[in-house]
Amino acid sequence: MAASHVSSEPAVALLEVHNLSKSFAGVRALKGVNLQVLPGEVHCVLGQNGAGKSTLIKALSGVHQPDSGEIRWNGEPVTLSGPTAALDLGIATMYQELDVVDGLSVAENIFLGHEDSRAGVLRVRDARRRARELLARLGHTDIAPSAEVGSLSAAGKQMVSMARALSRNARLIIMDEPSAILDVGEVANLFRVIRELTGQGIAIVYISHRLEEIRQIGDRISVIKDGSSTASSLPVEGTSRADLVRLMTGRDVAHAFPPRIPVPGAAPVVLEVQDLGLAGSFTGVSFTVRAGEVFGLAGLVGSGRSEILETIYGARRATAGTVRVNGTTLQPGSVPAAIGAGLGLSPEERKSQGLLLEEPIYRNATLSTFARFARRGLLNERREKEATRTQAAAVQLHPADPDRPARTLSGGNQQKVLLARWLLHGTKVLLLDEPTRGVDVGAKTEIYALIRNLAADGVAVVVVSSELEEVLGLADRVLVLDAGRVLATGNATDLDEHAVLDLVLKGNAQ
Amino acid sequence: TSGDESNSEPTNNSAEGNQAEGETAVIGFSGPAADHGWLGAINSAALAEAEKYPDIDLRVAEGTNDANLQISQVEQFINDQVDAIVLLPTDGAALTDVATRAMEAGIPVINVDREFSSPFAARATVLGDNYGMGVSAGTYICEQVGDNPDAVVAEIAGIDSLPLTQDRSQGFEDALAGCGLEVSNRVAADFTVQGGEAAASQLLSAAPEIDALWNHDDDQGIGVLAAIDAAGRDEFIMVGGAGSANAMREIQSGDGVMQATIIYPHTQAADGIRLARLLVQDKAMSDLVEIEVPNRVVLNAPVVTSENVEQYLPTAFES
Amino acid sequence: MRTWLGGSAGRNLGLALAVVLLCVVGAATSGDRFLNLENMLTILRYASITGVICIGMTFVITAGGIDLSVGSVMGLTTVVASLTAVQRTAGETSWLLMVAVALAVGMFAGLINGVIIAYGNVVAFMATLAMLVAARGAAELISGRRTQIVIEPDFLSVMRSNFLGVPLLIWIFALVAAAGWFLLNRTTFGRRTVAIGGNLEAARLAGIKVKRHIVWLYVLSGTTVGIAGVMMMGRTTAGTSTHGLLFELDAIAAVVVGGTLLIGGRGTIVGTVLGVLLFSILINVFTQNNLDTSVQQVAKGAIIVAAVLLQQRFAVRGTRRKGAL
Amino acid sequence: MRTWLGGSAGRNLGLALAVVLLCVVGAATSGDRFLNLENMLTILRYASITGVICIGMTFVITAGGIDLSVGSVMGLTTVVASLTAVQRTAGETSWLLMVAVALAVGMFAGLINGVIIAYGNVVAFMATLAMLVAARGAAELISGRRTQIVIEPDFLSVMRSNFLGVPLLIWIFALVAAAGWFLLNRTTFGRRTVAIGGNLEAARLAGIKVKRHIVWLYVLSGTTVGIAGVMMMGRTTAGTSTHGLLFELDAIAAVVVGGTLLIGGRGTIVGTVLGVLLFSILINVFTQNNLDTSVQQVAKGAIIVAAVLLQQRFAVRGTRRKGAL
Ligand SMILES: Nc1ncnc2c1ncn2[C@@H]1O[C@H](COP(=O)(O)OP(=O)(O)OP(=O)(O)O)[C@@H](O)[C@H]1O
Ligand SMILES: Nc1ncnc2c1ncn2[C@@H]1O[C@H](COP(=O)(O)OP(=O)(O)OP(=O)(O)O)[C@@H](O)[C@H]1O
Ligand SMILES: [Mg+2]
Ligand SMILES: [Mg+2]
Repeated sequence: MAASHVSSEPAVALLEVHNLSKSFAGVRALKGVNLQVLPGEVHCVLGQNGAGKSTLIKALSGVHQPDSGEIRWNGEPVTLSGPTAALDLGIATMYQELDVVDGLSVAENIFLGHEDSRAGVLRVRDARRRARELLARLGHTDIAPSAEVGSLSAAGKQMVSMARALSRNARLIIMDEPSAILDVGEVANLFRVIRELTGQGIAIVYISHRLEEIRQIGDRISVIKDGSSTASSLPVEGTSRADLVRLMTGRDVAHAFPPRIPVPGAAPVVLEVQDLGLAGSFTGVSFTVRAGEVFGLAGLVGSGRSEILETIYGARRATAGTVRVNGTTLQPGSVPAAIGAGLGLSPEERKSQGLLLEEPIYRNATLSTFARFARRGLLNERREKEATRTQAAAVQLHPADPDRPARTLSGGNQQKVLLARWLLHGTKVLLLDEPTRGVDVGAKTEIYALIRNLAADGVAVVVVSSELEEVLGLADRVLVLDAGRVLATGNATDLDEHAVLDLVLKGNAQ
Repeated sequence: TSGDESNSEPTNNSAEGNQAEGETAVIGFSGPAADHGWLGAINSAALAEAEKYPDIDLRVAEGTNDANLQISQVEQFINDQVDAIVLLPTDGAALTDVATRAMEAGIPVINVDREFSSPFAARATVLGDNYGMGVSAGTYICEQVGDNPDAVVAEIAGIDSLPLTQDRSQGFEDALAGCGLEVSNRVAADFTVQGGEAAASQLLSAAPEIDALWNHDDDQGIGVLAAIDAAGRDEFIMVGGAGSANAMREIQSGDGVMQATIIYPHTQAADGIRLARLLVQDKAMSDLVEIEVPNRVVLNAPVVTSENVEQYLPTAFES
Repeated sequence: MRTWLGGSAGRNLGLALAVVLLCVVGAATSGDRFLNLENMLTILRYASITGVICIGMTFVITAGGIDLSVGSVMGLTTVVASLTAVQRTAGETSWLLMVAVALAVGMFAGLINGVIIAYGNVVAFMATLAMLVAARGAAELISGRRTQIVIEPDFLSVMRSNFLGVPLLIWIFALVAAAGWFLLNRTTFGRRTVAIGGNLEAARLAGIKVKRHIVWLYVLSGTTVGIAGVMMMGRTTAGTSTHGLLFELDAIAAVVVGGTLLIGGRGTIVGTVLGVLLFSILINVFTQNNLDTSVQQVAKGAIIVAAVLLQQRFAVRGTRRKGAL
Repeated sequence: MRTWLGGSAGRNLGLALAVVLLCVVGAATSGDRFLNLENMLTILRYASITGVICIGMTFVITAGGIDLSVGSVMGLTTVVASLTAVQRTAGETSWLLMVAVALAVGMFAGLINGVIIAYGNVVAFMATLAMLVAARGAAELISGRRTQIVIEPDFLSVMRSNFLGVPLLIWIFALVAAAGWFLLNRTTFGRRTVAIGGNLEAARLAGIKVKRHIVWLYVLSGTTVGIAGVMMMGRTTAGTSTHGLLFELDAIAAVVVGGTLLIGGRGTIVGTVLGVLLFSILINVFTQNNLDTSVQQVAKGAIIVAAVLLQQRFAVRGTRRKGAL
């Protein structure tokens, strides 16, 4: 059996992982994971939120030391004592959290840790030239090597991170959800680069929650569930989507957008955005959303979708136009006014903009409403927890213990806490910025259903997502945006991904 | 107050008798943070004095500039029922209350240098003469440059927020007025070498011609002299304050601007400790007919010049 | 309640242990001179003034700020209040005026701090550093650098009174600490404070009026400074610009050693009280043992590091235990 | 070069303006007494010692740390160095020994700070606060609270020498600042410092030995403190534990007013030099006008706030302009 196993594989795997385990202070993040990566392949790692994907790759890049198990590189057992050890072997990693330094230039970020220097003195000119070459290879001649990274968009930062991985002359590049903050165009570009790399014999370990992407780019797939391998090295061809979902979740998940419920023509207009503008970002944005309607904003990364939501919400002060909720004009630049009028925002970056990670779930859920449970400024935590439990059940939060710190929840469940926050508030207009970013399939479907249910209850929902499929599948009507200008507004059913892309590309050409 | 009746029969009313070992006196001593030379000298002189007497058990509390902390130290002394307390308060008024409580608890308090605001707070008070210092400095400068009505007189004060600095400056001003002069440039330092240097270098820059300069404190004077040296200035005379050995050696050498210094005794706390011992042991001060320790001792503020420096140098403090 | 017992109490354990240890050292080296009621009251009386300031500081630090101006503003409150007392027309309630003035000055300085920080977007360290310098200067200017003696007999007799054998100063500290605990843990104000310290952006997007709250936090700190100023006048019977010198460092040290995170998001009043006691007992033990000032300072430095390390160890263990639950 | 001109220079513009403005005030109120070479040298000489410390502090703050111990460690270096000088056997090169000792003491204190912060995970504020207290105590113990006069004629004549009409102290400051600029902007050490301050985790993941780097940063700060100690001895001809009192606040104020971010990730040596000059000119102008120290303090507080606000305004504008490019 063992002999046949070996003979069926090509000569030497680049990387082999056997039975890797890792615990954090009582949490067993990995309990026996296997992985085998061949040169020149794109090996996808799948798993739900919290399955242990990031932990696995951090063990492979020397950030975490595994408790047990073996890592072989070119057939040799290795100990990765630190990031440098992994980089020296030829394993470079693009981490899930953006790992660039805002205060440094693009070139400096790319070569951080292995600077082009003589006796510690930087060779600035050389570094810039090499950075320019790397960025050109990535198709981004628009990013200047001397630009400060803090001034780049998230996608730009991702490219810098990618260029850094390339600069290491790695033989294996690990990408932890690189596409999460990229739009279609960017993803296509990413895939082009990945193919170029694999053509040179470089192996890629690719992590993503977007199963469609994996079909496009992946060669083989390994699946992790609750820290253990449930499948290793499945070929992409011949593995059905349903199989993968079952391997990841242990059950069958129907992946379909919930059916649209026709919005009655008599439904009142709840949100009216008129000629809204923010200097330097977007102008002339107008749309209305009726009760029970899901409204989508589509566009490329950096087209200003987040800023539109934030401006409607009062987190940024509009420089032109008005926002009306139920006929009342909102005071510009005031979040409390917006919330008072019935608006709620689930921000783009859950961790840095949405949650108090060290605080328990219930305090996160009641962050906008705790005063309501209080009497004369006196908190009533018992009632807060009760109410949180109720809403936790409504959004299918797991685990539902209100005392758990938010930090310990998976991405999808953190998102549900934010939804629970606005459910508690009784929000009439819900603004959702990338509600499923970094959320696994199982949880995604749950969140879609939740959004639909909310709409059915008469909430007006505005959704921003970089996955066109998601915007088009979820929304009733869609507004297409490019560089802060509205290109079109229409029924979602009248549009498909190609139509939208065409629009955007034409918009760019003009 | 303590020992009233027993003092009707004085014990050893002679110097030798006072030296004789008596019952052990537990004395608590608390002073401000020894954050500059003169206060450092005050502390070491006090400790050295206590060392000389086998019958003194000295308790020293952490030097501090925080009245709250010093109060709690005195409270500790009261709790411990020491025999006497020698107190150089960080602020006289602020420590008056706790000193009064000590007195009420039967513990004689000897107030040193910075005076309490109530006469009932101390059994005895040992003071340097701050106003007198200013007067001495002013008078000396009047003698030296007073014949020139346009003479530029500069002053480098110590920590400006201390009442004693105000007293010194007042005395200086009053004495100068006597010969028709006034202070044309005044800066304040902080009793430290670095502060003296910084203040002096700025002052010298601001006043290109000076006839006389009074610097309140010889420890900061090291810095002041360094600044004067560095600026290469020698057109004026300088008078110091406190009377450190360094300053006196400078006067003795006679080749700098330093002409004189006004002594502000660093032995005040040491004197306080001696007085405390006498009080506890029911002794009186020798050379006084009076059979009790006096209430108030104001120490002289003599001027040290090259003429009399030999006489003062041996007792001067090394800052 | 469970959170408190599980989290804070676990974290405070190390510190409580350190305090007990220090007491054992005190008892071992000084015996009855340390372990008697009077000495305990002395320790507490000393702790009470810094302690009150530390309660306000705990709120500010929990919200991710810092207040370097507490010491010099306290000096300013005593100067202004004692001057008012002197210039008032005699009357029964005049000492209440003095108290009111001290509180008002503290609150006003806090208001300025808060506005500059919240609306001027000046980082708290710099804004309150500026206030530190400026308030000391103002106090000197207003007092003419004279120590003003407080001669209100009513005021002094109140401040010196005992209740159930415990001096008023200690009662004030206890009350302020209890009120602080309540405010931090049981009210919406406290909840907002923790939220802002934990994630300012999230708090803002959740609809909390962050800027206004920050202003209130510094006003709160200023209020405790004003109370401390009143206590200081009662204790020293004097108002002077030199009151409160370097209090800021002592207060921050006590709060942080107590376990409040300097980066904000977590604050503990119990820890702060323990931190204040730690330093106050330390000084007492040193004095009892007649130790040199300089040795004391070296030891104090070492103890700060040791306390933070110890505190950290227990905090990690506390978190672990919670994580494992 | 472009980055520097585009980013920092834009940010430094406001500050440069403030410095010029202050000079105009000086010239207007004191005329030639302000605007002459000697007075300019006085300003620079005064600025040089704090200035050197500020260069090291800029690195520490850029990396997201803080060093509160600079003042008292400087005192310690002068004490130890001046005592060595007294106890050495006479010899030609003995003053070099003194310099070496001062540097060594500064570096050693920095090493302790760095190790406690990096390996003990003690937050820098607390670790260096402990060092502040402890070093002052140690300096007092070692010196016996005596001011030690430096009587090395060679040392003093070197320290007082001029080169091209400019005093050595100013040259040292200029050299240290130039070296600091180069180190921060043109070497791997400097860029890694920015990376650690801007995103510690990213720096760690890039394979930078963060802990070791942090230790080096505090050693660097300690070294500049040692250099400042030598300069102080040269300037005051004395070594004493009181040297450097409250320097930490002045140094931090100058660095932050200069535009280095207190949260780390962005540092500017040019800004620091301007910040140091601002305060040094301020004191000079006040002295020229014979103004009360208390007024000075109030003004200083106001100017700190104003400078930070101004600095911020220009920084924002700088960023905007870049964003629009
Ligand atoms: N440093 C840590 N300390 C404690 N627990 C951790 C740590 N890092 C990860 N975990 C836990 O280990 C488990 C696996 O987390 P991991 O980040 O590897 O999941 P993931 O598969 O990458 O999820 P996602 O798809 O959301 O990125 C989770 O339960 C997580 O809470
Ligand atoms: N930190 C920043 N500095 C400068 N410009 C920025 C910054 N962040 C965003 N921008 C710019 O603001 C515009 C709108 O950005 P915004 O984040 O609103 O876009 P978006 O469509 O929501 O994209 P994303 O999907 O990345 O959120 C873009 O031109 C972007 O480059
Ligand atoms: Mg992950
Ligand atoms: Mg967005």
